[in-house]
Amino acid sequence: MSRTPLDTVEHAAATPDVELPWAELGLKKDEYERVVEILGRRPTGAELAMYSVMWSEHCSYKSSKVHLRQFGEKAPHSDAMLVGIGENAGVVDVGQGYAVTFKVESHNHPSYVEPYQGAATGVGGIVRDIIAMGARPVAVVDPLRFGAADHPDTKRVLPGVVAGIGGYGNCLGLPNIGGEVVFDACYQGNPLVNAGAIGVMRHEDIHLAKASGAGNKVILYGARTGGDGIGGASILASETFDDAKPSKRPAVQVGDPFQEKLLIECTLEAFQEKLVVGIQDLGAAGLSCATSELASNGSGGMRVTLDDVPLRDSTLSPEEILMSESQERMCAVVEPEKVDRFLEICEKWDVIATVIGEVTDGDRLEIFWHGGKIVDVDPRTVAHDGPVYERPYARPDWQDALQADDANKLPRPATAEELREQVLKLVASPNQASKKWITSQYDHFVQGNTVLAQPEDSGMIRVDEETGLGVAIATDGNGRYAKLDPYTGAQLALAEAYRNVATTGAKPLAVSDCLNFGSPEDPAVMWQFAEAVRGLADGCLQLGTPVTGGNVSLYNQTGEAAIHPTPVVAVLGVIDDVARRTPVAFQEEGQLLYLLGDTSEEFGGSAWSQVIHDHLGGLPPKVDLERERLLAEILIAASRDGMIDSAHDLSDGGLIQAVVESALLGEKGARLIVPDGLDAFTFLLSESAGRAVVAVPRSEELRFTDMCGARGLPATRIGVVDGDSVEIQGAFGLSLAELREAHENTIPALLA
Amino acid sequence: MARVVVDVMLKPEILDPQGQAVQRALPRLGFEGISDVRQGKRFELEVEGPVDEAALARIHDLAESFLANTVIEDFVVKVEEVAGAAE
Amino acid sequence: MARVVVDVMLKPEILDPQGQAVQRALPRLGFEGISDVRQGKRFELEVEGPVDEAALARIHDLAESFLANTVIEDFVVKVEEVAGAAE
Amino acid sequence: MTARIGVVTFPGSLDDRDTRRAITLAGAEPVALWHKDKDLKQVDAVVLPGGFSYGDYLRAGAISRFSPVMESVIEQAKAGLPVLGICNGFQILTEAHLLPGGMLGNDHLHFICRDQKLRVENAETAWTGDYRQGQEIHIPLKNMDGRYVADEYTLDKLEAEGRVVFRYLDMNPNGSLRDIAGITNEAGNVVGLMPHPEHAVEPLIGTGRTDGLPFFTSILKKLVNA
Ligand SMILES: Nc1ncnc2c1ncn2[C@@H]1O[C@H](COP(=O)(O)OP(=O)(O)O)[C@@H](O)[C@H]1O
Ligand SMILES: [Mg+2]
Repeated sequence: MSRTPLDTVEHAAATPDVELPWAELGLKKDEYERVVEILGRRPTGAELAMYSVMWSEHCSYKSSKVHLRQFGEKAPHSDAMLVGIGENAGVVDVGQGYAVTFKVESHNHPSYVEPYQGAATGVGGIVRDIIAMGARPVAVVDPLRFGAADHPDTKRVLPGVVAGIGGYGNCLGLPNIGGEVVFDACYQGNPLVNAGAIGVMRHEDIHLAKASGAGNKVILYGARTGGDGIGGASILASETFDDAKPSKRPAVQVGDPFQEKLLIECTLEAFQEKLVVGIQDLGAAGLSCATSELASNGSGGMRVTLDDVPLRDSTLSPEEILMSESQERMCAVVEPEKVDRFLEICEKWDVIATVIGEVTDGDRLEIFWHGGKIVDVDPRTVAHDGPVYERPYARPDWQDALQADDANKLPRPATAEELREQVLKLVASPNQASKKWITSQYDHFVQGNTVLAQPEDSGMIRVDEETGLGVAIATDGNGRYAKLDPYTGAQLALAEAYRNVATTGAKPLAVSDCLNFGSPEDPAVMWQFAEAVRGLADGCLQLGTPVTGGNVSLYNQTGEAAIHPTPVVAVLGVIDDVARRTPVAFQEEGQLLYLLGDTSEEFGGSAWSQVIHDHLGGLPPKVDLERERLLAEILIAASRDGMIDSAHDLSDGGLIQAVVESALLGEKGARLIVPDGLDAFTFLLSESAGRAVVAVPRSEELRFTDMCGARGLPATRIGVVDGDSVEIQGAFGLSLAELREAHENTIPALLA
Repeated sequence: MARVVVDVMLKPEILDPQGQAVQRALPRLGFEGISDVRQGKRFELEVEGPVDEAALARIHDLAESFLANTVIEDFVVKVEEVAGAAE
Repeated sequence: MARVVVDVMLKPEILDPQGQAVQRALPRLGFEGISDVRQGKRFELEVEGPVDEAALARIHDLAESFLANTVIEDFVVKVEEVAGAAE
Repeated sequence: MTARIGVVTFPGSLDDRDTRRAITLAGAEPVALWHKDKDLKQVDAVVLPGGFSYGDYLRAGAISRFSPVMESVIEQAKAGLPVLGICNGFQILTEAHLLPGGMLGNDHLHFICRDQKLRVENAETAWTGDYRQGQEIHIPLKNMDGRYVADEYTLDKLEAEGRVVFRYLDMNPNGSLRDIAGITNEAGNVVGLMPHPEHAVEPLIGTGRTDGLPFFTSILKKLVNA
């Protein structure tokens, strides 16, 4: 194989006129010129590879950064926050010396191309973020969005995605404890595969991604590096530097969960023996990202010999090695005298580990290949000084018309019989139907600490076996609401996740998010994004739950058509004793059902408007975060003091959906009475926020209503747990058998 | 009746964790001298009627659209006379 | 260097749901005239050194003890010259 | 006096820690065993836990079966050491031919996680003494390759000798022949089953049932009374 001379730093300085394919690598002209300006010369091919991936939208957040700053600027004070935005994942104090780290990420596009592997590697990536903080991963969640349920491509994408998430997460031994499945035609060519993970550690075990201490060794461990995900770098390698080589590089990365499981165990063992100074997972932008971030967050520089990277494919060029996104790799910084022990642990777990470089006292990141220096940069310029765009944004001109198309004016059922039919149709509609066919493909029990898993309002994991300390997590997002009003829509997502956590008895502490939007180059999309971020930041400030980290996924669109703006919000909560958790299922006949909160006519973006009228218009439900906070306090107090035996938050599908779910899960029916001042339709189907239904043992009724009264939370007695049907007094009844069939057969019929 | 076999293998540049795991186990089992193992799928299709060009073309389509995931896999279609012999 | 292929198939009397799933999907995909589908595994072993009888005997042992579980599977060992040609 | 029960960790084992917790809850002493060690540390019994050892690559249990620890387990099991294989452990036991038959992918081709109803068909093995014959219990099931198969002769023999230890009730979750969920060897010291008793030992956790605890109390009693 013939090769032009190695493009070293010297060579680059001596050949200023060599043209590099910066445009093919996704850089804009002015971005390339910035690189030249920073370096004072043209970049080498390897440097160009690094800058181009690190300055990509995905890695640099160049379109979103200016807005995301609000999460920091408006962050509420929180004693719980131990590590904030900017690290691999945020860390929250949950008491008793424990800290919890959690984060949600997207793997949308890869999952459309290859559903199984795309989704699987999405789980793999988020879990490595958690390990990199020093934590043992304890659970995963998976908020998902697909095209229309009956679209043929959904039958390709959904089963693959679900099998991939399960295949990877199950094999890692991580219980899947929550998520979402939403169908909407707007996600047809752009399914959203978000994956979240939670990890637990002791405070003293928190690790950060930084390389300090000159002389410390940089160890790459895990899978060998192959040609995965380096489409761009192949251009660089084949066209400019080595025409002879076939640029046959896989666009799809294949995950190896077994390798990742070994990576988890050996990393945790190394942490336990305090062998690690700094650590970083290899995700997007692979070694480029890991080395530049480790170096720029530390005190010194770093020198790396790329020849020492173990390869799966010996034909890889140095540029490709730097950009490769091969999965299941980590990079650790280890003091020289601890290197042997570190390598020993890796060997114990059959994990390949190699010293590839060391920390220097300089402030440069230098990378060598075949004896030549091919990278010599200030790592900060790669990792942190990427371009920042103030993209233009503007409220789209169709927004007014959309909001004026009021869903409250849609024709409503005229008779009790018609209302009954609509309820049945709603309960059976793909978005409201049971997701058991999906969630039963996930292990909920592994690790033996699962207190609550789907279909509960939030997943809950026991953290300490002695004290019963636990954490809860819920993820929510409603693209329909956000489309009608992105500011309110983001707050509704936050409110729902917050409420879901509180409904199970846990106190909401912190937030992570995954912001899924269309193209930032469209001012309308950019406005949706800006509004959603502003809404979420304002909401978090008001609720006192800081954003600890998250992820942005842009360009989710096909041609001109963007997905609904879809901010997905994850709320993490803590519960002192998991024995006090509140489940969704009705527990005992005779218990009294109370509706907490206010109900008004709110049908904009509702499930009813979608299922019955295929309509999206008007305004989403109003948000009252003070009310959400009060509701949460009541739910938590009631759980702690044993005043309620079950609870379910109200969200899409309204009250009837919640009652049906509690009834089916508990195998006990309910008799409901329409409260004064409400009609049956609004009572059953409105989607007013800030509400929950609780089941109160008769012995606790007085204590419970007194508490609500004293705190000023409306609590309306709406019925009783009873029988084997759901009866709406004076209107209609539906047997549990009929409801079960409607609720549970839809998804298997579509997908099995 | 004829048997058509479709062999589906991961593309060479795609990671094959299964093959790797098998290969790594070999020395422990006392097997040396095998430098690489790849694991793929084998489909045996029993075809009614003659396996002519048209039939093979259709099976090729089937392999391409359904049996193999051509994003990550290659495939080969072969005719195998069923010689009555058990394997 | 030579390639030895080991094909492993479920014994005929054992239900093969994967093969059945493929077969059931065929009419939907517009394929007729395939009376049975079985799905098995294909291992490609790159053997260093000559593939003589001794080597083949060893690979046969390997297949019998490891690559196939003969309680439920049958296997066939074949030598395939690697003709430099990509598949 | 208590019993020491070893729990083997293979690379990719997932339920080893949970199994040790279950053993502790039952009042016995768990002993961690490592796949690369032949040494069984003189334990009184061994559990091969659930998980995806070696990623379930090749076949579930096929690679682990050749580990050093298994050499000792196979040898001592033949000499009477009580061995329980749960899920992946059951798969390893069939691969090691300590139990007859084999495990294949679920007939519906999906991973399945559910609270499974079972009937105890044999309450006389080393691991089931604390159950009643015919008792109906619920134990979580979670696997990809849970379909038990064997030839007719073997199945008939298992039935005739009372070596079917557990049978799936209400629904067959994976296509196992004759609804078999667990079996034992001729001597009754080696038991394998697909469901996970170690995930049904605490009232608050998982499904909230404790129907799996008798596995661990059974063996403890047997060993202590021995
Ligand atoms: N993809 C998924 N993975 C895991 N759990 C899921 C998934 N989709 C839905 N769930 C679970 O199903 C239950 C119902 O979901 P959903 O109706 O979205 O809840 P809610 O409306 O209360 O947020 C929740 O427990 C949720 O965590
Ligand atoms: Mg909920």
